[in-house]
Amino acid sequence: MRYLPLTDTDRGDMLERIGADSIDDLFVDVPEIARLDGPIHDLPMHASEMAVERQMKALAAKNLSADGTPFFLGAGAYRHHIPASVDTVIQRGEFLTAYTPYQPEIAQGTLQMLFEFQTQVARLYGCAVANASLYDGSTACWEAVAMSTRITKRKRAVLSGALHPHYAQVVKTMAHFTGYEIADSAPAIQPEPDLNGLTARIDENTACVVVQYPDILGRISDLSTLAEAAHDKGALLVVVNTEPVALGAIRAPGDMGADIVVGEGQSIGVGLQFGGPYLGLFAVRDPKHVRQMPGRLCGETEDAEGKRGFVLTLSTREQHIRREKATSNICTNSGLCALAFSVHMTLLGEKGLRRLAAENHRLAYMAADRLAQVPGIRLLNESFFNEFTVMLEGRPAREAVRALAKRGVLGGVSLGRLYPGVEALEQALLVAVTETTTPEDIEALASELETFVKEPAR
Amino acid sequence: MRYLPLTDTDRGDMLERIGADSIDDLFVDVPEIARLDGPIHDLPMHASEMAVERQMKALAAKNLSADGTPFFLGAGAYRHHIPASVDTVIQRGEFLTAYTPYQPEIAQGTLQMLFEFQTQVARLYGCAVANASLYDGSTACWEAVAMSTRITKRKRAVLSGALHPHYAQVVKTMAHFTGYEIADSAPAIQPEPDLNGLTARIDENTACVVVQYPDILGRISDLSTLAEAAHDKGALLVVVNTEPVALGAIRAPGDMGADIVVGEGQSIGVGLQFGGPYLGLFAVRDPKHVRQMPGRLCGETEDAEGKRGFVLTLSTREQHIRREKATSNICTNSGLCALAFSVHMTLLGEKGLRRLAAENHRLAYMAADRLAQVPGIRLLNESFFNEFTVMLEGRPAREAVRALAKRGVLGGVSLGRLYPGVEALEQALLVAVTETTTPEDIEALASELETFVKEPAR
Amino acid sequence: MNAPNKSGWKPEMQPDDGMQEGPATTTGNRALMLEEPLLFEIGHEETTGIDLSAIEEGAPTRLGGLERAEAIGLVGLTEPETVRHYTRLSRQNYGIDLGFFPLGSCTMKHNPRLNEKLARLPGFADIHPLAPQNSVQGALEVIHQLGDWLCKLTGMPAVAMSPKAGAHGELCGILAIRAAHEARGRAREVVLVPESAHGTNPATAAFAGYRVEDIPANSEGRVDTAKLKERLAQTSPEDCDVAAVMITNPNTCGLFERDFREIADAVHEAGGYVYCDGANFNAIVGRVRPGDLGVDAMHINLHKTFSTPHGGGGPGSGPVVLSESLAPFAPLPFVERQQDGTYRIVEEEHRDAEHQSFGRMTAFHGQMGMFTRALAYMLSHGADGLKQVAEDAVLNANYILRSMEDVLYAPFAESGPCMHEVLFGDRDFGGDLSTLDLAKGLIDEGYHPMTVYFPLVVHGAMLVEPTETESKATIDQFITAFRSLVERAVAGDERLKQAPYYAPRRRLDETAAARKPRLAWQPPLA
Amino acid sequence: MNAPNKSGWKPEMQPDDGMQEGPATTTGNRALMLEEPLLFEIGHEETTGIDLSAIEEGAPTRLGGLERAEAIGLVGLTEPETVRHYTRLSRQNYGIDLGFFPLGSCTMKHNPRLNEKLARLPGFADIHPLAPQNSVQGALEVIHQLGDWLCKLTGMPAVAMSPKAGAHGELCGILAIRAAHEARGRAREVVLVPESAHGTNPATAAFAGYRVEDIPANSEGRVDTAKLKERLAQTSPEDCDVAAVMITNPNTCGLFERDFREIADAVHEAGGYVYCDGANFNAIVGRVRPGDLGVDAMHINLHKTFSTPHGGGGPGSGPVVLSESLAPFAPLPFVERQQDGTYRIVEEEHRDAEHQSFGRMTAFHGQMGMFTRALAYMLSHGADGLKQVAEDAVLNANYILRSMEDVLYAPFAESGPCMHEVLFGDRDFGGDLSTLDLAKGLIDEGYHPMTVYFPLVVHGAMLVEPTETESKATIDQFITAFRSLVERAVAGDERLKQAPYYAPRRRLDETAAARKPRLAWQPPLA
Ligand SMILES: Cc1ncc(COP(=O)(O)O)c(C=O)c1O
Ligand SMILES: Cc1ncc(COP(=O)(O)O)c(C=O)c1O
Repeated sequence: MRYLPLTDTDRGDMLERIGADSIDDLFVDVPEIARLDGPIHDLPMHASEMAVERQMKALAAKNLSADGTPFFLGAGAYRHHIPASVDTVIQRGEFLTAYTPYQPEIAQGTLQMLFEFQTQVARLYGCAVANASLYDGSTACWEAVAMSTRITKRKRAVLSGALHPHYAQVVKTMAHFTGYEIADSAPAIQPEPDLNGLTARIDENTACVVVQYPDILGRISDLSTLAEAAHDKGALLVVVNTEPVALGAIRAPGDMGADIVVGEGQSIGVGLQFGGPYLGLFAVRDPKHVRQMPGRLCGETEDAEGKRGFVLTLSTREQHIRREKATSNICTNSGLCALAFSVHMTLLGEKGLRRLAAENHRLAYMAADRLAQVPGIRLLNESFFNEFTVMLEGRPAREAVRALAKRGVLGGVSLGRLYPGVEALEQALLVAVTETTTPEDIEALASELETFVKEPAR
Repeated sequence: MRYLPLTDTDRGDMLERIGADSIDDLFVDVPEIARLDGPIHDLPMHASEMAVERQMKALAAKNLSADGTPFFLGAGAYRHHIPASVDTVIQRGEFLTAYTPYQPEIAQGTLQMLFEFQTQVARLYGCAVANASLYDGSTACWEAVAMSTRITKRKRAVLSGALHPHYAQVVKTMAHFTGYEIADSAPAIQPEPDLNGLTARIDENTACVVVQYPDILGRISDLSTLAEAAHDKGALLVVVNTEPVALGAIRAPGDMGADIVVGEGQSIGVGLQFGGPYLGLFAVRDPKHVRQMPGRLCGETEDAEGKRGFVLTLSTREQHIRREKATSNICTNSGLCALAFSVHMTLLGEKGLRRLAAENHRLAYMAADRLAQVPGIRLLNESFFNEFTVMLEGRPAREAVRALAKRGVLGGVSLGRLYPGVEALEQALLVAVTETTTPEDIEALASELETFVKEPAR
Repeated sequence: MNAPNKSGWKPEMQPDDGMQEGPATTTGNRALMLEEPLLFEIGHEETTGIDLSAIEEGAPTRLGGLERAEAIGLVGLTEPETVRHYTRLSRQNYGIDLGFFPLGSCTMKHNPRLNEKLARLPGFADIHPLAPQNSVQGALEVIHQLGDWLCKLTGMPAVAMSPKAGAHGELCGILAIRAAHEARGRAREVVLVPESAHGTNPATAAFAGYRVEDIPANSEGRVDTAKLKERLAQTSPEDCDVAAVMITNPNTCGLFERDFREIADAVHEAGGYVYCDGANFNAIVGRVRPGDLGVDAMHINLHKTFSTPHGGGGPGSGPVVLSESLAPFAPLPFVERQQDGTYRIVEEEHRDAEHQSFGRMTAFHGQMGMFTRALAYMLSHGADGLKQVAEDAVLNANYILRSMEDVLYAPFAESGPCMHEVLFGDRDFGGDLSTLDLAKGLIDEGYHPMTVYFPLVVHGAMLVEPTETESKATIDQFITAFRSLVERAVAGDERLKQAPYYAPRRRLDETAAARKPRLAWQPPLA
Repeated sequence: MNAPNKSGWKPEMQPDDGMQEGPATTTGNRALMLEEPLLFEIGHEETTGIDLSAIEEGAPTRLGGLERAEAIGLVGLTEPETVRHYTRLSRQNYGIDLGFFPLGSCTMKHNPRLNEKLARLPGFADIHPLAPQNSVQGALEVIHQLGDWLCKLTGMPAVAMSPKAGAHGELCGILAIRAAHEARGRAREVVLVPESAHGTNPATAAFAGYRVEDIPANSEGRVDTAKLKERLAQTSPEDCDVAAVMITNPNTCGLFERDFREIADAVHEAGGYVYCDGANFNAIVGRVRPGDLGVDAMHINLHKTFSTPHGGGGPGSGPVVLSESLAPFAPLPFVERQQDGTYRIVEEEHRDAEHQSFGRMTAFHGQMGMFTRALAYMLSHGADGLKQVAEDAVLNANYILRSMEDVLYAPFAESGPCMHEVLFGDRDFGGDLSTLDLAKGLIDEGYHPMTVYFPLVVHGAMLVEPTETESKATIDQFITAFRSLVERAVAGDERLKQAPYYAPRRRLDETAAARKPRLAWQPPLA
C-alpha cells in the first residue's frame, strides 16, 4: 500500500512495545457483534494509481465539460477564466495540507492571507468587516437571517421573490426547525423587480428583508430606498450577491445601506466544480455587529517581540468555545477556496476587476442584443450585468436546454428547473455570459435557439 | 503586462535617479544602424492568458496523444506511468525556480537531492560514481567516447551496429570535427547480436567499444566477454542503456565489466515530451576515472559547525573553472529531470522497480507471443525486455506505422525510419510494451497488423 | 542528521547550548525565513496581473444607472509579485507535507496527489451544477458510487451527500431526526450530548432548535450507561423529551464506546434516535460497521477519514449515512440510479410520500471536488487497504501511549488500549508550566502540536492522533522529542514559557487581538 | 514589516543586536527550518510507493539468462514519506519564487505558471518523438512557429532548434562554422574569445577541435577593436587561421559592444565567421536585432530570455539562429513547413545539396517542453511586451548601478549606462573581507547573492542582474540591504566572515569535499 509506511516488521516491533499479541488485541473494546472477520465484502481490493486513474478518467469523460463548449449557464455559478498561478499557490503543501490556524506562530501564512481576504471582501461589499468564509452563498444567506433574528430579537424574515430559489429553500428549511416565519414568493416576470411590493411586506416583527443583487433574473436595482424602509421598521437589510464580478461594475451593497452582505465567491478563483466546494462570503457594514457574526475571524496583533502578527480572534462566538451558545455551528469552512479567491483578486486588483466586469457586461450586452433579434425570443431585462432572462415564446425553456445540450451547446438555465410547476416561468431562460464567451459562442446559441423556437412543439 | 511590475511612475522616478531623460538614453551604445523605431513588425502584440491558452490548446489538439491510444513506440523513449506526486514535487517553486546550486548554504535541497540521485544511478548501473546528469542519452554517449579518448589517449571508437542509430549519428558528427575514427555499421537482422564480430574490430588503437544493452532491436546479451576482450586490448567498454526500467530485471552493465555506463533516464519520472527535455545518465565503474568525467558532481562535506552538507565539487573539470581545458563544455544540464527521476525512483525503490520491470516483461512477452501468431509476422528476438522486433513479411514497416496511426493505433517504430535506405531493415518493426499497455491494446495491434499484412502492397 | 538525539534535553543543560546567534538583518529576514508585507502595503490600484483591454470610454451599459463610481479600494499585483507574495506567506505555515502533525480529532493524514490531479480533470472541475443532467452523467455516477462505498463501509442503507462539512452533516442528521419526530407528531425537546463532545455537537443541536443536556461520563472516559438509562427512564417512552443522543465513537478521549449498542437500544426503546459523530471513523473504517451498533445517523468527514486536504481550514465534506427509519427524510437534492442505469438528480419537484425530505441544506449537490478525491482514495485503498488504515492508525496511537505513559499523565491508560488517538494531561508539570508551553516547545522541535485543551474532561488535555500515514521512524523521533520536552516541563524548565524561539513569530497576544479587534487592513494615518 | 530599514547597519552596532537565541532542540530542527536525513537513511528495500503486483514466481522470461539476482541497492519510500522528504528538502532551497535572485548572466526572471500548465497538456507532454508525423502536426507547428519568432526577433534567416542548452547551441554554431569552412576547403585553426567570456565559449571551441586565443579588452570593458583587427591582419584573408570570433553581446560586463558591426565586418573580410553568445539577449530583445549587426550564428537561452524555469540547473534549450551563409549546414533533424501547410521533419535521408547539414547533435528534435513554454511566453508578451522586457531589465540594472556607485566600486560606471546587468568589484573592502563575505551576508538578508568572481576581468567581481520581473519596491529594499552590507564590508566588519548565520547550513568546506570526494552514499561502518 503506497500510502501506508509501516512495514510488517515495524508492526511486530510496535505490538511488542505495546505488549499486545496482535492487532486484534487493540480492538477488544469493540463488541463481538460488530467485529468483522475480514475486509468488507462487496468492495474491491486496493488498486494501483494507474488503475484508479483509468477508472476516474472514464467517469470524467462521461461529462460534457465547459471547456471548448458554447456555455451560458449561470444562476448562481459562473464560469470565469482562472489564472494558472492561482492553482500553483493553492497546491503549495504549506497551504493545502495545513489545518485551521490554531497555532498562530506556525500559521502566519494562512492567517495573513485570511486578513487580506477579509479586507478584500469587505471592500468589495462596501462593508467594515468580513469573516474568513462560510460554506457557500446559500448557507451564508441562512446565517444572515439567523444573525438578524439575534440582533433584532424578531423572528420574521421577508425574502424577495427574486432571491435564488435554492437560497430561499435553504432558509425555509432551516426556519421550519427554528420556528422562524419566512415570507416569500416566486419572482414576477417583469423588466424591473417589485421593490415596493417587498417594502410593503416589512413590518414591526420583521428581523430582516433579504434581496438579491443582481437578482435571480439578472436585474439590478437601487436598494437605498429599501434599506431606509427596513431601517425605519427596525429591520435589517440583507443583500445577497451571487456574482462578485458584478461588484466591479455596480455599486456596493454596503454603500446602499445593506446591513449584512452575503454571497457566493465561486466566480473568483474557485471554478464551477459541479457546485462545490464553493465559497460563502459574509460581511457586515457596521462593526458593532461583529460579535454576532458567524464563522472565523482573523485579527491583527503583536508577538512577544512586538512584531505584527495575526490570530483567529473573537472565538467566544464560536462553537469550540461557546458550544450551544455559539453564533453558528460552523467549524470547517472554505479556507482553501478563500485563498484561491484572494489570489485571483490580488491578480485582478482594482483595475483588473473593473476591466473584467466591463468585459463581462460588454459581451452580455452583445449577446442580449443578438438574442433579442431572434424571432420568437423576447429579452425581459431592462437592466442586467452578465446574465439576463429571455422568454422563448410558446416553448418551455427546459426542453430548449436539453435539446441544445444534445447539440453540444450549454445554452443556459431554465427557470422551469429552478421553479418546477410554476407555469408563468416555464418559458424563461437565464443566459449568462462571461469573458470566456466568444462571439462565435453567442452566434451558436442564437442560431440553435432560433432553430429550436421554430420547431413545432411536440 | 501581467509579468512586468514597474509602473510608469516607477519608470519615471527611476530614470530620474539615473539621470536619464528617457529609456533611449540607456541604449546609446547601440549603433544607429541597429536601432528599431518600434515593436518588431510582423509579430503580434501581447495577449491575455486566456487568449494564449486557447491558441496553445488548439495546437495541442492537433497531436494524437498516447493517453487512451494503443501505443507501442519505443526505440529510445518509453511511455511509463508517472505517479502524480512526482509532478507535485518538481513544481515546488524552491526546486523549479532555483538556479544551479552555486550558493550551497541555500541550495541544500537541490544538492542533497543530487547526491541521492547520483547514488541511485550508480547503483542501478552497477557503478561507483554517477554525475548530476547530462542532456540526454545520445550526448552522454558522445561524452563517454570523448572521455575514453582522454583516458586511453587513443582516437578510435568501435560502435556496435546495434547501437541506436541516432546515438551513432551524434557520435559520428562530433567525431568528424574532433578527428576521431569511428567504426560502425547497421545492425544485422538476427536473433542474437554479433558480439564476436564486434570483438574482432577492437585493436590496439581502440579507445573504446560502445554497445547498447538491451540493443536497438531489443536483444539482450552478456557483455562480460566483450569487456574482457576490450580490456585485453587496453580499450574501455562503454555500455549504453536507453531503458532504465530494464535494469530492474537484468544484470547491471557495471557488474559485467563496463567501464563507463551511459544512458537515457527519461523512462523514470520524465515522460515522452516529444523527445525533450530528457535525462542523460553517466556513470563510471572505477572511481579512479572520476576526474575525467564530464558534467557536475555533487559531494558530501561539512559546514563550519560540523553539520553534514553537500556541495558541487571537483569543478576543476568544468568549463567555468578550466575553460578550454574542461572535460566538457556542458553547463546547464537536466537538473529538474534528475529530480523527477529521483522522486519516481524513490517511490519505486528496489521492490517497485523490480515489480515494474517484471510487469513490463510479462506484458511484452504476452505481446510477442500474440504477434508471433499473426500470419505474415515473424518475431526476430530470442531475448528481449520490453521491446522486440517483428518482421512484416513482404510489407515495409513504415507504411504499417502510418496506416495504423490513421486508425488510431501507434503501432511501433519502423527500422525504415531509423535507417532510411537500408533495405534489409525495411520490414522490421520495433514494438515496445510497458505497464501502461493493456491486453486490449495488444489485441488491437495484432488485429490491425494482421489486416495490414494481408492487404496487397500498393 | 535527523536521528533522535538519544540523550535529549537534561535539566542541567545551559541556555547557551542553543543555536548560533547572528547579527540583526536590515530586512528582518533570516535567510530562508522571509518577512512579507501585507498585500495592501505592496499592491497598487493601477497594477494588475491580468491582461484585459482597457475599458472603452462611453461604451453603452445597461447597469440600471448603478455604475460604481468610487474606488473599490482593491489593490493588484503582477503575477511575479503575486506568486512570490503567497510563496513567502506559505513558508510561514506548517503542513502535513512538512512534518508530523498529530492534531487529535483532526486526522491529519497524507493527502494523495493522485486525488488532486483527478479532481482537476475538466470533466469534473469544469462542469456546472445546473448543467442538463444528460451532460453530467459521469458526475452523478461519482456521487452515487461514493455514496455506495459509504453505505457499505458503515453498514447503513442510505446516505445524504450534500452536507458541506462535519458540522453541516451533524445538522443534516439532527434535522432528519427532528423531521422524523415531527412526522410522528412531536419534535421532542432535548438532545443529550456528553461533555467530551466536540463543540459542533451542542451547537448543532441548539441550531436545530433543541435544548442540550449533558450525558455524564464514567471514570474510564466513556459514557456512563447506567446514568444515561436513568435519564431516559425518567418518563415513559411516549412522554420522553429526548429526541436523540449524540455520541462520538470512538470518542474524543480516543476510546471506543463499548456499550454503544446497549445505549442505542435504550434510546430506541425510549423512542429516540442515535446520532453518532463519525469524525473519528478513521479508527474503525473497514473493521467495524457503525450500522451494526444501532446508529441512526452518522456524518463522515471526508476531509478526515478519506483524506481530502484540510486546506488551512476547509473545505470539507460531511456526508451522512442514515438508517432505514431516517432515510425518507434525507435532504434534497440527491442522486438516484434509475432502472436504465442512468442517474438523475432528485430535487424539490420530486418530493412525495417516499421522499419526505426535510428540505434543502445548500444551493447545489455538495462538495463534488471532495467527492472525486474521496472516491479515488477509496478505490486506491480498497476494502483491504481501508482495514489496514484503521489498524495502523490504532497501532501508532497505542505505540505512542505506551511509549509515553511512564513520563506523562495518561488518564485512561489503565482502562485498556486507545483507538486512533491518545489523551494526556498536564497534571505533573512543574513550576507554572502547562500544556500550552509544551505545545509551543514542540513547535521549536519541528512538529505541529497536538490538539490542546480538548476534550474538556482532562486538565490541560493533549490529544495526540498520529494517523496511519506516518512511519515508525517519524513516530520514534517524535517520542524522543516529546519525552525530552515532558521531562523539561516536569522539571519546570522556565525557558519553555518563552517558546517558540524559532518560528516566524514568538507567542502572539490573543487577548489584545480580541480586546480591540482589527479585522481588516486600514491605511496608516499619515 | 518588510520595509527597508532606512538606517541599516552601523559599524558601532553590537553583536547582540541579533536575533533572540533559543535552546538547542532535540531534533536539530528549528521550527519551520527542518533537518532531513538522506533517502538511504530512511528508505527500505522492502518499501515501495507504487502498488504493483508481486512478481509471479517462476513466470517464464526471455531475458537471455541475464536475470539480475543480487540486490540493486535501491531503497523506497511510500508516497507520504516521499512527498515529505522532498518538501523538506525543497525548503532548504532559495528560488525566484522566494525572493530577489540577481544572479548576473543567468537572467533569473519570473517563470509564468501558464507556461507550466500548457507544457503539461497531454497533446504536448504525452507524444513520442518518433510518432508518425501525421499524428504530431501540432508539435511540429510549435517548433516551426517558435523558430519563426526567433528569426524575426533576431533578424536572422534561419534557426537550428535542436540544441539542448546554451553550451550545446554554441557547439552547434561553431560546428556550422567549421562545416562551412570545410566546405570551402579548410577548417582553419583558431577561435578568438575574450577573457570576459563565459567558460562555455572556450570550452566549446576546444570541444570542436579549435585552438582558443584571447581577444584583448579595452579599459572600458569592451573588445579592443584595434587590437582585434591587428590580429586578423596578421595574414592575408586566404591564409587567415581565424575561423571565428565568439563575442558576447551585451557582454558579461553588462555592456553593449558598440563596435560589434565594425568587428563583424573585419572578421568577414578575413574570411571568418562571427559567433555571438546570445545568453544576454534579454537586454535587447525586441529593441535590437543581432542580424543587423553582422552576426552569423547566435544561440539563445530559452531558459533565460524566454523564461523556461532553471530547475536547479536545467533543463534548458539553446536554439541557434544562423545567417544565410551558415544556414545550409544546420544540424538534423529540423522541421520544415511544406507547400500544403503541413509540416515534416527533415532527417538524415534528406541530406542533399540544399541541406549540407553537419549532422546530428542529439537523439531527437530538441527540448519540446521548453519550446511550448517559450512560445507561450512570446505570445503572452508580444512584440510590444518583449520590447518592454528589455527596457525594464536595462532600467532596473542602471537604477542599481546609480544607487550603489557612491559606496561600491563600479569599474565601468564612467563609461556610460550598463545594459541588463551591472558589474561591481571588491576593491574598497576593508580588513580581509572579500566578495564572498558580502555574498554570504546577502543570504542572511534573504537574498540570493549575485554572480561572484565572474567575469574574471574585475577583482572580486559582483555581477548583478535584476531582470524586468522585479518591482521597484523589491529593488529599493535590496539596495538598502546591499548598501548596508557594503558599508560593513568597507568598514571591515569581521562578523561578515562568519555569514551566513541563518541559512540551513553555515559555510561549507568545499576544499574537503574536493580533496576526498564522497560522491555517493555509503552505508556507515557498523
Ligand atoms: C469530533 C468532531 N466532531 C465534529 C467535527 C466538525 O467537523 P467539521 O469541522 O468538518 O465541521 C470535528 C472536526 O473538527 C470533530 O473533531
Ligand atoms: C554568457 C553565457 N554564455 C553561455 C552560457 C551557457 O549556457 P547554458 O548554461 O545554457 O549551457 C551561459 C549560462 O550560464 C552564459 O551566461
